[in-house]
Amino acid sequence: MQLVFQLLVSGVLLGGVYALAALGLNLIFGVAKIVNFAHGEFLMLGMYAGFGLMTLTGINPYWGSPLIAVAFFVLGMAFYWCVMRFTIYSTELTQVFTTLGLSIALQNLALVLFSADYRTIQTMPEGMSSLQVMGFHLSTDRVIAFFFALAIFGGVMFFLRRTYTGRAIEAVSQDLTAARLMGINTRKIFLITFGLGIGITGVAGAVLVPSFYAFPSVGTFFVLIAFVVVILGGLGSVTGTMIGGLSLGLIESYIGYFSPDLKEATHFILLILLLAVRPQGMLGVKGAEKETLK
Amino acid sequence: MLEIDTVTKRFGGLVAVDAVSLTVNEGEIVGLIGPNGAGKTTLYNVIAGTFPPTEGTVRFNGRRIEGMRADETCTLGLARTFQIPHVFASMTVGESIQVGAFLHRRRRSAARALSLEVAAAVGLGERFDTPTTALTTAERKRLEVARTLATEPQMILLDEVMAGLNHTEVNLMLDLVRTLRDRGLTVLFVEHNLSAVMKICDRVAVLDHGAKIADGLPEEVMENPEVVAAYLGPPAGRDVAETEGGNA
Amino acid sequence: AGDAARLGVLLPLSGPLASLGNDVLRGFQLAMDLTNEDGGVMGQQAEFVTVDVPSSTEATSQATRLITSENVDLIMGSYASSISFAASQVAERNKVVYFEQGAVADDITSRGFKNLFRFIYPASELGGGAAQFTLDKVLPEIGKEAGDVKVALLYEDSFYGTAVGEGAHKVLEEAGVNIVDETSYSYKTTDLSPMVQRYKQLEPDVLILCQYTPDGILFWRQAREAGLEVKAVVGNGGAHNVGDFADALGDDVNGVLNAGTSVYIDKNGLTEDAAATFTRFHEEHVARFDGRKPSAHTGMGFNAMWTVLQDILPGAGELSTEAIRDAALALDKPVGSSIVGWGTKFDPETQNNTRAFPTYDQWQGKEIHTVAPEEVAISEIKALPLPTWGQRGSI
Amino acid sequence: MLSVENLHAGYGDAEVLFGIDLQVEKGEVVAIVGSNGAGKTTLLRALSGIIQPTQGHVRLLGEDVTGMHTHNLVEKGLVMVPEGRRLFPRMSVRRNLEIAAYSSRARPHLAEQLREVYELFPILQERSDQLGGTLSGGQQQMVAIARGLVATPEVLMLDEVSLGLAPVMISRVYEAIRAIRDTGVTLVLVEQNVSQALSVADRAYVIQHGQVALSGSGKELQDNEEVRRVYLGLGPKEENLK
Amino acid sequence: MSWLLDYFDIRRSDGIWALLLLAMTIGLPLTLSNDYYLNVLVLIFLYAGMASAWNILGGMAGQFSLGHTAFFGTGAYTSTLLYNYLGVSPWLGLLAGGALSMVFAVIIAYPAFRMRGVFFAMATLAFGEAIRILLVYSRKFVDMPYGLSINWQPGFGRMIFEERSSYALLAGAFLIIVTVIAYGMSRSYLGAYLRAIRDSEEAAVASGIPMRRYKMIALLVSAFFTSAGGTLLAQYVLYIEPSTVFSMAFSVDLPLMGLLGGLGTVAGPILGAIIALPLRDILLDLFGSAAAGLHLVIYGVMLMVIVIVLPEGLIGGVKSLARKLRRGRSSKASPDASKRKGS
Ligand SMILES: Nc1ncnc2c1ncn2[C@@H]1O[C@H](COP(=O)(O)OP(=O)(O)OP(=O)(O)O)[C@@H](O)[C@H]1O
Ligand SMILES: Nc1ncnc2c1ncn2[C@@H]1O[C@H](COP(=O)(O)OP(=O)(O)OP(=O)(O)O)[C@@H](O)[C@H]1O
Ligand SMILES: CC(C)C[C@H](N)C(=O)O
Ligand SMILES: [Mg+2]
Ligand SMILES: [Mg+2]
Repeated sequence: MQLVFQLLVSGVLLGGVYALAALGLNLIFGVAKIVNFAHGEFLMLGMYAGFGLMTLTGINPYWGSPLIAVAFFVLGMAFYWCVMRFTIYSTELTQVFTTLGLSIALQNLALVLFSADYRTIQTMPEGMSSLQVMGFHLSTDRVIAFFFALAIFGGVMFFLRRTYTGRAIEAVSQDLTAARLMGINTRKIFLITFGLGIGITGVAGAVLVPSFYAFPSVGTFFVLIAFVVVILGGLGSVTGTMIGGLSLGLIESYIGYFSPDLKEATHFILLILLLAVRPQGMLGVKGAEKETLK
Repeated sequence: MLEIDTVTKRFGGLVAVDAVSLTVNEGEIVGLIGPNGAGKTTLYNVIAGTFPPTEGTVRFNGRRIEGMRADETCTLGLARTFQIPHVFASMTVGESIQVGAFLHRRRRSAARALSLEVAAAVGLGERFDTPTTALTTAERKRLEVARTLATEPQMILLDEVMAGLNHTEVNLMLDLVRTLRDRGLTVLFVEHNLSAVMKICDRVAVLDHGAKIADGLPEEVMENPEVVAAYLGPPAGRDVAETEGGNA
Repeated sequence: AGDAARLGVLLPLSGPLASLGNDVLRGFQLAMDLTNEDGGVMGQQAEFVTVDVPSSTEATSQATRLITSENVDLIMGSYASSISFAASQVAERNKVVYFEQGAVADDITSRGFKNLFRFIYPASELGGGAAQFTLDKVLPEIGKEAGDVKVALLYEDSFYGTAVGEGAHKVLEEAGVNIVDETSYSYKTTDLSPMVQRYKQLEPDVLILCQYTPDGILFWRQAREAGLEVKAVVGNGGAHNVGDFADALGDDVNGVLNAGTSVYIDKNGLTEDAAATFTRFHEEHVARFDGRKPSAHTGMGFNAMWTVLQDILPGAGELSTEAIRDAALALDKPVGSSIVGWGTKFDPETQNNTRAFPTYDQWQGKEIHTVAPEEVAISEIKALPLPTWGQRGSI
Repeated sequence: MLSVENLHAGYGDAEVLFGIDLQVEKGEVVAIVGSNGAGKTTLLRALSGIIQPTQGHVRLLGEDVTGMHTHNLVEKGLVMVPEGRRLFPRMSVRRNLEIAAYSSRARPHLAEQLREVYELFPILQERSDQLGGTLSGGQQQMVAIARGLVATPEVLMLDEVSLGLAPVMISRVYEAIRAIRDTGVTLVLVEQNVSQALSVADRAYVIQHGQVALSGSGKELQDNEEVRRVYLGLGPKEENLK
Repeated sequence: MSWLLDYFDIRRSDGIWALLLLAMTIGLPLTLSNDYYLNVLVLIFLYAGMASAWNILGGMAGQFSLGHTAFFGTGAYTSTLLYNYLGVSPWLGLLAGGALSMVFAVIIAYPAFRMRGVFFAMATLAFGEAIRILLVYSRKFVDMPYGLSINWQPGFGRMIFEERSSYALLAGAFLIIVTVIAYGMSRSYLGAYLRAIRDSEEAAVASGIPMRRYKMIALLVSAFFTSAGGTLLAQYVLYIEPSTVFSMAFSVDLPLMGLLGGLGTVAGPILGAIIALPLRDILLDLFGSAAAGLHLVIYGVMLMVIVIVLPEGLIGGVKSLARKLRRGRSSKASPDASKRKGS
């Protein structure tokens, strides 16, 4: 019984981490309809940012997260302005390969700049790496990351639901021209969305690095998971992303206990099965999967 | 030819079509009118197989077709146009029409011949090689009709094909529909352009809130007080409205 | 041959395998630089034509390119078994000698290839060695015997892990050891905590692991977080003798055992020549690569390249497949003649180096110390059974 | 209020408008009519900044707004209700309306505007939670117009508002247009439904092949036989009276 | 004969292309003697053939599969296992692999055809990944090495050749077959149907097209030839393993080639392969020794730039350039936002 709960708890923690790692992808996916194949690389850059901050200044990524958020917000805007702006009117395949090109470039740029070494940091003093609560062992860093996830999800939800800018983001996601006619500065919205999406991804990377490691291709470890989370949860649904992340975390936890070599297959098969019965994902809006993009 | 028997369609709690029965005989032109949101398009969707009815049956040439897929009904000879035109964005007008023509004519020459003929009939002859994306709304509607006609149906369901056309164009379209009927085509016709409906329909059915409230000769139906209240509105407004097509 | 001896170098320098690939390249580079400074090989300066082969997908094409476009007469690769398999295939067909420095999968050399030589021991010897080491050296320390010890095997599921795992499995089974669990997983995994939980249930005494660096780090950290207590843990080279692994774990790296290769051995166990090279290797490495200390993989890369440049090519006298092959087969250097403690003698049948053997290390004071075999050991096995987490700083 | 001078615009390589000139005074209702493909929609798109003019000038309240972004124009009170409705299909009716008050000029008036709009089209209040994409064609049209009003325009440009509306709705929409005019909003109507449009218009322009072919008061144009026949595709007047 | 031709819309200018294709697939293998160029040629032919096969589904029918590695790997594994363990000739193995791939295609079609666009892409991607993992997992139960080597024993029946030029001819034949089929499809009603489905599923169905059937046809043809390419490549490389023949990188390469050349066109994927394959080699050659990964930085950036500048691929780019030149004037009009996807 203890075991069942322990797996539950670590699955939930992991799920929160996955959800956080996927949220930025879903924001950009949902609004600009762009599948960002470079998502993993932004996560990777976030990890390096967290690592660099800690090793250069001694500030741990948790305290440094506002700084990283701002830096990556700007990076996200630059990503839109310098690259994706030119593909907004293109076919999805063009977008896929634009982001894929960026992914290749960033991954290898990191290799050139930071070398292929595995970088790790320890945010907790020796002996504090794990918390023991009621006989459960919890990774301190994962617990912190989980609370970051909750806070960021709450913030994003509030922003999207309750602010005019948030609603404008949704409007743009549904009909660009109509949004313009409503007086929405669509360029600004795209900038904000990319800033937000990448900003969150940067913070996600930074709070992940204490419990993982940074190296140039670490993004590829996470990007498929992020895709699965987003689609499982539903396109453009923030709550869905959280639920998608948690389900994946729990699957990993339980399947991983019995057969770790099958857990990735389980993700993918689950994804296909879910899409077969509920193509829009768990919380996606019906019909979204049919959105013919062009 | 087409027998709709107590068809009901619900969307969640909303009854979009409420126990509607309607028969269209071979060679007839039947108008289906009703206020916005009455359920006309929904009924079309049920007939043409976009989705199955919640209850009721639809027969075409004696054969049950409810729940059939749209392409199956089309192959049986029952074709429909969309109220909001769906064009094939990467094709020219001619190619789009050929897509319809291929249904029964797989050979290039035959399909092309038919599509030229149909294009000319709907007045898109000169636009044959134009990309569909360059068409105006009205032209898109005509393309909708052309593509449908090219499948050589026995019966077509037209959804507001006159909307957005001016007087002259409406008349051309009416001529077209008449010609088609003369060639043996049966037509079900959803339209808000009353003058057009009055001019061409052999019979008119009226839907309101999903239910059929009248069915009969055009003149009779127009006098029906229920119809007047639900659809035509006060005479003052109607006057203006009727001038839409120019000459009622 | 022109004014330079051109050698093809085929390594994963980008992509997920890049870290150790670059380690090996540093070893190659250093061996070449030192040789060139000493006057080169066969009177010429040596020169690399390096191709980056992130995975075996690119291996065939790039090997073909090295041979048919760059016209190299010799290829040095590749460290990862998958890459080696594909690339050596091409070399064999094109009759170019391929020296494999660090890929361990047994079958690489069981294909009867005439132009493929391997410096390192095969996986069965690595995994088997780790198992044997466990039986011989670890069990006495933890007060267990083959009959009553519980061992769990965990390995990543590509060529490397599975081959090593099989090797270990075989030896353990023969010794009648109770293997309580044997599991493989993808090294791209982002979570191994369920495995840790499973071990908490099964309570194995010894873990034998074969992992790459990221998953190795992840596993041991998660073991710490969950408070998994085992009496001993033995790695197999991909993670457990790598500096990044130690950095990631701090004091808790101490006590971890590893089967593999090491450049932190006792140079007194080496021949005089080798001992001199050993010192030079360490000094020059630190000097040329920004104070970085060499890793085991750099050492193996260095050793292979050094042997080729210092012994095989001079022996061949020319850069032709036949000559290189003959020289390689003729080479006979005793154990202790290289910086990693090995000798060189290629088996005429398999063309494996018969004088390579795993050495066994333990992390002590956050440094890796060779603890066996005795000839090259610089330290003794300490602190087994492992003290509890947080108490390992003093090992 | 709005003045257009020698406006050229088109799509990619294809030029559609060849030098349009027109004037709209404050409080006027101006109709723009013309046959299919004449360029009416293109003109509205160019005026609202959806496409960029290639030549010419647009002035709004004396200020040169040529080439200005749509959102800035909306901010200045130039609002267009597009052809084909373009609702946000996966937003509720209420959300669709609320988002129309995005501009800072409209936001303070949202509650009041919503009330008016619901009064005008009661069905929208009934359906305020239905998703835009599932409304019937006519219902969608109502939402589209309502959105235009919620934006509190100075100049409201309507592209084929009566398209697909039942007669009873058309009369209601035109009543609404009159009501809107009476509140002082300047209106530009693009219509196929010529007689309807001309009957409310103070003045009208006839567009043909991307140019202004004729202009005059609504009544003048409606009464001119030749105009009716050649430019407007209307039948002779008598027939209409029947 | 002429009635048969009437099913196809054959244009005179196509003859020139046909000649070019023949010259390339037969002429080059027979004239090139440099092994390196021959190797590139073999790969170009094989990839061009598979990219064309992908293009039937992805380009013509608009179903952007990112899971074609499932078929590629199935082809490679089936023929190799049959050959290594049962001695079955790879020629038969090719057919067996093709058949098995078609079975997989039917399985994935059930869920995937319910989706469009990105979702379809993701579902197929997931399928490709899942197959690889299951294959690796299956080694728990069957005794099979992680990678499979084929012994180099030349022989026609074994589909292993002494000369690289023989491989080039074989690969060229493969390319010709796929191209002829793609051409035949695109110029007959089938092509029109696939394009119709791509443009608007609703309108296609309303035109009497049984959409699933035609998507399925495109998928089956596409799967079969991708699988055949897998067999051919395995026989050429003589070594396969799960992570190479079932890799996302492969799934991504095929559409990339289609896109670079021109999506949905017959010549596009061929042009794409001709550009993409050598490009990487050239960059590696130029920058490979400067710093690890540098050539890939450049490759990535070039990819972005090419794709953005030529969204319609090389063919589309040339066409629009020609159009501009004919017009003799450039236009400054901005793209029409109303044409944006999703609207
Ligand atoms: N998918 C759906 N989900 C929910 N409600 C729907 C859906 N489709 C239609 N409706 C509702 O069903 C009713 C009938 O719609 P329908 O489109 O059939 O009307 P219509 O008679 O064609 O009207 P119009 O003349 O305006 O086109 C409307 O109230 C509409 O909002
Ligand atoms: N997106 C577009 N791309 C290319 N050409 C276009 C586009 N939209 C419209 N056109 C062309 O521009 C011309 C003018 O079209 P526009 O839509 O402005 O006409 P309109 O007067 O509004 O007609 P309607 O009454 O049919 O709505 C037409 O010839 C049309 O073919
Ligand atoms: C990192 C190394 C331990 C890899 C191993 N030598 C292999 O064969 O793949
Ligand atoms: Mg309708
Ligand atoms: Mg228009």
